[in-house]
Amino acid sequence: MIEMRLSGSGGQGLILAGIILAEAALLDGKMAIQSQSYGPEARGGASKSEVIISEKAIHYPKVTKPNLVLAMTQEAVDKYSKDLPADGILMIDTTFVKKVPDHLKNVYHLPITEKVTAELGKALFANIVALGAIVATTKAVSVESITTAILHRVPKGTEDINKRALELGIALVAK
Amino acid sequence: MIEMRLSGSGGQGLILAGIILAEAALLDGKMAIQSQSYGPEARGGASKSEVIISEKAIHYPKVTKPNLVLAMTQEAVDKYSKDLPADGILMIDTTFVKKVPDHLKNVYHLPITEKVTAELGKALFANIVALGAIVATTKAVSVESITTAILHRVPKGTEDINKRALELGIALVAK
Amino acid sequence: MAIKTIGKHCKGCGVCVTFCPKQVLGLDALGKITVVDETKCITCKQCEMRCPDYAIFVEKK
Amino acid sequence: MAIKTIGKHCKGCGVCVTFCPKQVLGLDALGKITVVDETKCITCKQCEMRCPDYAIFVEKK
Amino acid sequence: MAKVLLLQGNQACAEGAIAAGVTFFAGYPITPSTEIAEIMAKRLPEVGGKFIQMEDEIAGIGAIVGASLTGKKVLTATSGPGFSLKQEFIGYATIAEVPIVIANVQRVGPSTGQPTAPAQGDMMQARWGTHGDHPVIALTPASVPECFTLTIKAYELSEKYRMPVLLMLDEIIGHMREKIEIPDYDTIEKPVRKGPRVGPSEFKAYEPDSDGVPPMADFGTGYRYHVTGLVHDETGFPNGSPAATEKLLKRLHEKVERDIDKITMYEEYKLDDAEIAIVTYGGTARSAYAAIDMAREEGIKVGMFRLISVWPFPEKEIAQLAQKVKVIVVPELNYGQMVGEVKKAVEGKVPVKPMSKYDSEPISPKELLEFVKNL
Amino acid sequence: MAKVLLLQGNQACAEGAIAAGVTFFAGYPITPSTEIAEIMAKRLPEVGGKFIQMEDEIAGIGAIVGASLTGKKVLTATSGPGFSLKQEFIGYATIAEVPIVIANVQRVGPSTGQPTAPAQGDMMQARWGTHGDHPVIALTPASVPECFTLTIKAYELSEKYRMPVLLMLDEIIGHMREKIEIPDYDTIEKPVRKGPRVGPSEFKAYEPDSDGVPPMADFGTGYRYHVTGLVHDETGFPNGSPAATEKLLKRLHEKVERDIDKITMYEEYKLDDAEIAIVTYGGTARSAYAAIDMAREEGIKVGMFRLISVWPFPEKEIAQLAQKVKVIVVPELNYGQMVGEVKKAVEGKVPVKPMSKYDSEPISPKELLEFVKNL
Amino acid sequence: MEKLIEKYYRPRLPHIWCPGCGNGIVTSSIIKAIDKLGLDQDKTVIVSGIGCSSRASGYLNFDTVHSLHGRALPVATGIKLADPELNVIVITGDGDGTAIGGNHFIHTARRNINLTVILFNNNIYGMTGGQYSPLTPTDSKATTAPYGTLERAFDIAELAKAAGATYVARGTAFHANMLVDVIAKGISHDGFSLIEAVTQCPIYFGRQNKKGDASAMLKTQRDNAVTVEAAKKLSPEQLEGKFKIGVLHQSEAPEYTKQYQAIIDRAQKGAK
Amino acid sequence: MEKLIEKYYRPRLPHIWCPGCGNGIVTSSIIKAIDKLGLDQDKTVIVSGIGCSSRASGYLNFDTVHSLHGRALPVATGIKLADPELNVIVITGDGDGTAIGGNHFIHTARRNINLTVILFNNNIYGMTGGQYSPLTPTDSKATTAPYGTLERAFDIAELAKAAGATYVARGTAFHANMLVDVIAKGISHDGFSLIEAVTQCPIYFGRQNKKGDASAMLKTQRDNAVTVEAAKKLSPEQLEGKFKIGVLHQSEAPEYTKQYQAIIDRAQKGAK
Ligand SMILES: Cc1ncc(C[n+]2csc(CCOP(=O)(O)OP(=O)(O)O)c2C)c(N)n1
Ligand SMILES: Cc1ncc(C[n+]2csc(CCOP(=O)(O)OP(=O)(O)O)c2C)c(N)n1
Ligand code: SF4
Ligand code: SF4
Ligand code: SF4
Ligand code: SF4
Ligand code: SF4
Ligand code: SF4
Ligand SMILES: [Mg+2]
Ligand SMILES: [Mg+2]
Repeated sequence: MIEMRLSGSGGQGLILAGIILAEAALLDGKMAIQSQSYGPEARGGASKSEVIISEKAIHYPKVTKPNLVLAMTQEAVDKYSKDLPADGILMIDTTFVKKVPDHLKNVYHLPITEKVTAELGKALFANIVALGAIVATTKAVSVESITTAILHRVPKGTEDINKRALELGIALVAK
Repeated sequence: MIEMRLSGSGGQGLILAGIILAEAALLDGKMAIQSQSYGPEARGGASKSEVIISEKAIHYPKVTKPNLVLAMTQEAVDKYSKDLPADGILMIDTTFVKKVPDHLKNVYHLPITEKVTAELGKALFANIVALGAIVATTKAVSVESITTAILHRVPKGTEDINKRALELGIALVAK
Repeated sequence: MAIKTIGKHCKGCGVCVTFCPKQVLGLDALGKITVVDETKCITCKQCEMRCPDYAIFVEKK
Repeated sequence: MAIKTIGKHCKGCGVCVTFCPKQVLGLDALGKITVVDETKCITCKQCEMRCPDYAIFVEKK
Repeated sequence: MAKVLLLQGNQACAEGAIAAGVTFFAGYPITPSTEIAEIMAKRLPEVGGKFIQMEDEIAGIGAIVGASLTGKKVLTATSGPGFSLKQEFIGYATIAEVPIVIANVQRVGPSTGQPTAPAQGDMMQARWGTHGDHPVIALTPASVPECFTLTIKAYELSEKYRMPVLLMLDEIIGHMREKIEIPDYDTIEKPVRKGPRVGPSEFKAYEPDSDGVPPMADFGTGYRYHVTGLVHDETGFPNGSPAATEKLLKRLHEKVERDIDKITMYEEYKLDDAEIAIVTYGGTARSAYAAIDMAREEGIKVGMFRLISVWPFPEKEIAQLAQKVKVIVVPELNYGQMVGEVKKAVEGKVPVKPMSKYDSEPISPKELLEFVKNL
Repeated sequence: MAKVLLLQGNQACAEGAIAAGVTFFAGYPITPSTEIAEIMAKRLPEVGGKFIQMEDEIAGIGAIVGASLTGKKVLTATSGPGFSLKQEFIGYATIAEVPIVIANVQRVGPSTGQPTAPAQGDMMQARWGTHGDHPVIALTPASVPECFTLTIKAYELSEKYRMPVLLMLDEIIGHMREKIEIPDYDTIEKPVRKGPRVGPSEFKAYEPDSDGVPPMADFGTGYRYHVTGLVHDETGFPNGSPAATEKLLKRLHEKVERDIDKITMYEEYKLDDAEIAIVTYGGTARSAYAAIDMAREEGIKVGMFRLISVWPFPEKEIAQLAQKVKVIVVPELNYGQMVGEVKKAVEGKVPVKPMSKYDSEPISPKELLEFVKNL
Repeated sequence: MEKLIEKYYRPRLPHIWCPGCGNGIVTSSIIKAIDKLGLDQDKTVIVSGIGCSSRASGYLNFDTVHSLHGRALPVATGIKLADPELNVIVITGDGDGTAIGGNHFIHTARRNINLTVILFNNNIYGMTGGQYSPLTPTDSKATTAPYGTLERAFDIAELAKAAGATYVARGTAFHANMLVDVIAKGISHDGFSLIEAVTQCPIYFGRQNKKGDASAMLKTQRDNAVTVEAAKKLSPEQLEGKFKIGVLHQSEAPEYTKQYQAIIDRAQKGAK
Repeated sequence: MEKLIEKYYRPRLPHIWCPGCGNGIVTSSIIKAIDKLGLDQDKTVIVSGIGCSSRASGYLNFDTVHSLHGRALPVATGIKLADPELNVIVITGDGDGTAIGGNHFIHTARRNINLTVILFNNNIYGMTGGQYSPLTPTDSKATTAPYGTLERAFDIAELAKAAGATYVARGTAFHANMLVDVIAKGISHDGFSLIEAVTQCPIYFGRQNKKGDASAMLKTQRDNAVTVEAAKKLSPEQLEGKFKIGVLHQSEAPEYTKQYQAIIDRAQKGAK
């Protein structure tokens, strides 16, 4: 069982990213649950999308011991990485996150938004870049399935650019 | 304890008559409870006003063993005199009631509405006439108190005619 | 011509009496509709149209 | 004259940038308000009036 | 000077409100509660107060919530269908802690049912009618004089705990007329709202005193605070954190639970040596007095525990009652509502027998007597 | 052909409705239920059905009552505040015997509370929210697939008993996405309404069969009958006599009570040898499965009785459960609601421990495990 | 008329209305309009709210719904949208339709769904015993206005028009034949139609405001009503205290259920 | 402006509204109007319903009520009638004020009670994520109208007028100064005032209907609004697709709380 939390601010597409991740897991023949939380105040505020992937039935739908936290804003790091164990993975977008908790060992500093804006001209695909990085790091789902899942969910005509975003993400951690 | 039921149709002023009777009892220093029942369908349909007068506290506010039933319409006789014991008093307005139950011994056949229309020109005071008859028959309250109670409740300017109606009622049974 | 009244329906409001142009109608002692003089009726059906209780009907013969 | 911006309030909507008649304003890499060339400002206060987030104020000196 | 009058329960409720210092009524007519509105329409201007008939029941309760914020004591009155419509606002007044009093004169059945006949079918709705968790205070008068005194009591509780208080009348009590001795209103102590003890700058609108109840400032007096139906913290501003959420909801309940002994009101009638206890309330209690007197004459040892405050439910007292008697009978004009609470409190110690009547007629003393005899 | 999908509970509920043959939805948006309306808006026209967003929640339920009379299967969806507003009409549909289904996706707190966080605070309101006496059927799914199947079940019950059926979701279940295998809708048996077996001239609209349920004619098919919220007799016309009143209200309750065994649905999880029973439902059951698995690993004999149909409450089954176990724990996301019913059923036989959480967070398996360990 | 009663009324007469109440006349006007148009009795539905007037549905031999106070329109909307083949007629009172039901009134008008609403305007809450309604004239007495009403009454025809109604008419119990006519036109109109039927409540509105008996109140209707045509020739002064009867407003707009069918057609073609 | 913020806003900024949302602009216009009129801050109450716009009350430093969805007006009515000395301003949204709150809207207007209502019209339900409202233009996309809306929007100004409002105005977030002006006039008006403030929801209404970003939507307001004065000189064709801003209607009628005081005076004299 792998528990992941994708966090950031309202507009960054992380709920969609969580859904895609969970769908990819289903394509891999696994079980998956996705859930999210946001306040009425979450317009622009911190929000999170959680995904649990397992070979067996998943009972409790919320992440209790995250294996990975993706944080796309500073507020998200502060709010949602607290329960990450010392050996858990923290993945941050260095574009927005400047400070990370000291005790963590596995911190991936990734210039996600910066990079995607530079390479693809739009910050819009940052969530897909993040997915690439997550999949490459955790192998939670296969690259094939995540690709299929992404293509299934994104608007027609944006397939190519989304694929490039995914590759960009994979490349980010490969480095 | 004396239990009385004043019944007739919606517009005949029997609720007011019941209230006046109960107020007269209070003036006599007794306890009294008045209650009524009418359906949403009682516009013109049967309605009843019940009065219980007692020296002691009255617990149950509804008439269970009536000592007297006044019935100002045929429907009222049919509907509300059923539980009158054989020795109870049934007082009917012969203007509207044509048939009375056989088993009753004390039936007062009073031409209430006919009389009041003839003498006072208006059917409106039939309820006060009935009060006169009830008081004269049962002595449930004093004539003094009923007079005070009536004058307290009726519109200014109608005191005299109401007093005449009361006397008319008393006279009806005196005969 | 026939004026039909339904005593069971009549509530004695007097509307028909008021609006009958020919004083054909009246109320009895119990306040119910009664035909006072059918011969004067001109079958204008005012009474039928205005009776709120469907208690009077007039037929032209 | 002074343009005061409050980064904490700014949500980077770009409204002030659009409606500034003198191209004084811009957004930085993080999408926050930034003053590009204060000297061009004519203190018309369009930015202040239109900012939905109370993140920019202009004072005439 | 005290006056002896023959009043309806509804009238006594309206007069009780005036005596308690109510100066604002907003509502919408509905049988069998309408007399309360009608009397307030007449009486309030006489005492300098205001009456307004609103466009519906929701607006009626909304308006009294607003008026209460200005420091006025307020009333609305309704019956089942209107009570259902008011539920959302009852929750609002509970979480925003706005003192209001609502009289519900119960009628028969769900929906339109039977508007002019008696029932006690909204007792559980009084407790659970609005969504979410919330404490409830509800009182059930059993006589015309009690309509008067309990209405005053309702304001005492509502102001003290800053919450809605429900007056659950039934048509029997609301529409019957009996003798009532009404004291001079000047001699009646008017319930007082606890105001702020600090100035506006230190004032936190929802910071409770040790009794769990925050002092309440009147609108227009410079305290400038915020009232919301969202979960909020002591400042009164929205705060949805788990800590703030728990704190608020817990406090709302505990301010009542803490004082449950003070709030609980009941009457014991010939219970001392009773082997059979009748637990009942409102109009049905009238049948019980009579039935008990009749039973006693036949030597049957029966007494009554009359609920005056039905909510919060006097669990402890009923549990104690179960220690003393052999059987408990719960006559009600419904399909069985408060009997469930009695059962819960009794925990199987003695049999609890519902006596439900829901045919639009009151339970007669004789019926109740028969029931008791056939136990 | 069956499809494997990742769906939200709300989506599965909407799809379940389509699968059951729903062709009419009317409602008003409210978090956290809005997805149901949004999906119906998209899907209904595709299957020839109609979606309408009404001016408020009252109009929403009013419109589905109307549509149901024409023979359509209908749905509305809401959350707490809207559920409160719909109560009057729930009573109407109950007494007028109009089959409708209402999904209530619960949020936190009374009033506006906390719209986006989970709670189970409307469980008692589901039972007692409308005025007057009335029976209730309410179901609580604990997974996305169950949202689908229980929605179909809701139509089966609603059509069979001619009454409203409530789907009580919570935000956990409504908003989580999990795997669901959706069968081809053609393979799903669509609940059927029992129509008249006699011609219009002999038809009495509210004359029940032996199951207590009158056959129901669709409007527009020549039966020309009357539907009212007033107390009525078999003809459907108002009749407020005591006999008719009792007959109607009794029948409404008995048609459900008679079939309580058929209606009752529950799941037993590792209960066989259990000494501790967790009684719970909906999203909280998910924590219980996990906590039980953890406890079992530590050798603690705990199991779950999961309520699927919460109303009518399975009193008999819970009483039996009390014979088998030593203690019952009732975790809920509220201040303690269903635990009262459990207590009532258990009658003091074993201790019943509430585990109430109402801070806007779900109960974690670890919390529940700790609670069980500390019993 | 006797035949109409047999055909269109249920054998439940006499009705519950008080002596002289105008509801009986307005109800028979509806029946006459239905008969005149030859509507299929099996395909006609009558929906009412709660009030004296709303009791009319129980007497009429169609599929009928006596719904909740103020809620006739949502129920009618559900019926009509679910089965557009049905003729749906709504009976409501001034309280039912414009107090508690006011929101449904304006929204149903806005949607222009093909319902015909007959609003029995007796200027009072009859059923509950004489409280003021949003159509009670200023300065009237009512049980909840012992000092006289302060509020201005709605001009319900203007309100309906502003809300989007595409057919608005007014008639009176006195002008019963004309009432039949404007109701029939409303039923024929393809869209939301409102017919305000001015009627008398001698028991509560009449008594409290010293308007005389039913006959007197009918005469008042006669004397104060001016047809739309006649009104055109009168000066504002001459119209003072009068009200207009006839068709007050009629316009064209797409009808809701037809539009919805178009959406279904599109959706089923897979178009978006 | 900075000083106004300090004086009239609570220290709770930044607010929750999305980037580019017009609510911040409309809210500051209200504050500017209040400041301009010099209202006593301690005697001014702001009441709102539920919605994005209704969150404004929480930011403003007065006695404030964030009531229930659709119910701001009854609460405000209670406050004003109970204490007529208070200035009562209502903040509501198009959904809050005209969907669920529509009945209170027309009745409060009818009573002509001295409240000032600012209706934030963003043509959508913002708070719940983009469903259509009674003010969404026909043929728009919304999450509950994937095939486009069928319904005609209310002309809320016309509706208010027909219901009895004695002051009706419209402004936009773009024309912020004018908005201040019409709000100030509304507050000064002794009776029920409605100010419709056209504003942008770029996130839900804008995105779904391809209206561009906040700046683009503000430009649309600029381009489609015509002042009442200018409109007089334009032909119907020229006005096609435009909407009027400025004071649309003003009339005189007795104010409710003043009338009520007269009743109290009479009652206390024992008159009847
Ligand atoms: C929710 C609700 N509120 C109030 C009532 C009480 N009630 C029944 S009818 C009515 C008013 C009726 O007035 P109107 O609609 O004008 O009809 P009328 O009786 O005058 O024909 C009221 C207030 C109710 N039945 N339901
Ligand atoms: C009784 C009730 N129904 C529904 C809701 C959900 N709800 C909250 S805000 C809102 C609509 C808001 O739209 P609008 O008034 O236009 O305000 P905006 O967010 O667009 O400013 C709805 C439907 C609620 N809180 N309460
Ligand atoms: S038909 Fe005309 S004339 Fe004849 S009774 Fe009737 S109203 Fe009079
Ligand atoms: S109008 Fe009808 S009800 Fe009235 S008196 Fe004439 S017949 Fe009787
Ligand atoms: S004041 Fe005018 S010129 Fe200066 S920055 Fe603002 S908008 Fe530009
Ligand atoms: S208008 Fe305000 S919020 Fe928008 S970019 Fe400019 S300063 Fe930032
Ligand atoms: S109360 Fe008025 S409206 Fe109702 S039936 Fe009687 S006269 Fe008609
Ligand atoms: S959703 Fe729309 S109205 Fe709400 S804050 Fe965002 S932009 Fe503004
Ligand atoms: Mg009326
Ligand atoms: Mg909006």
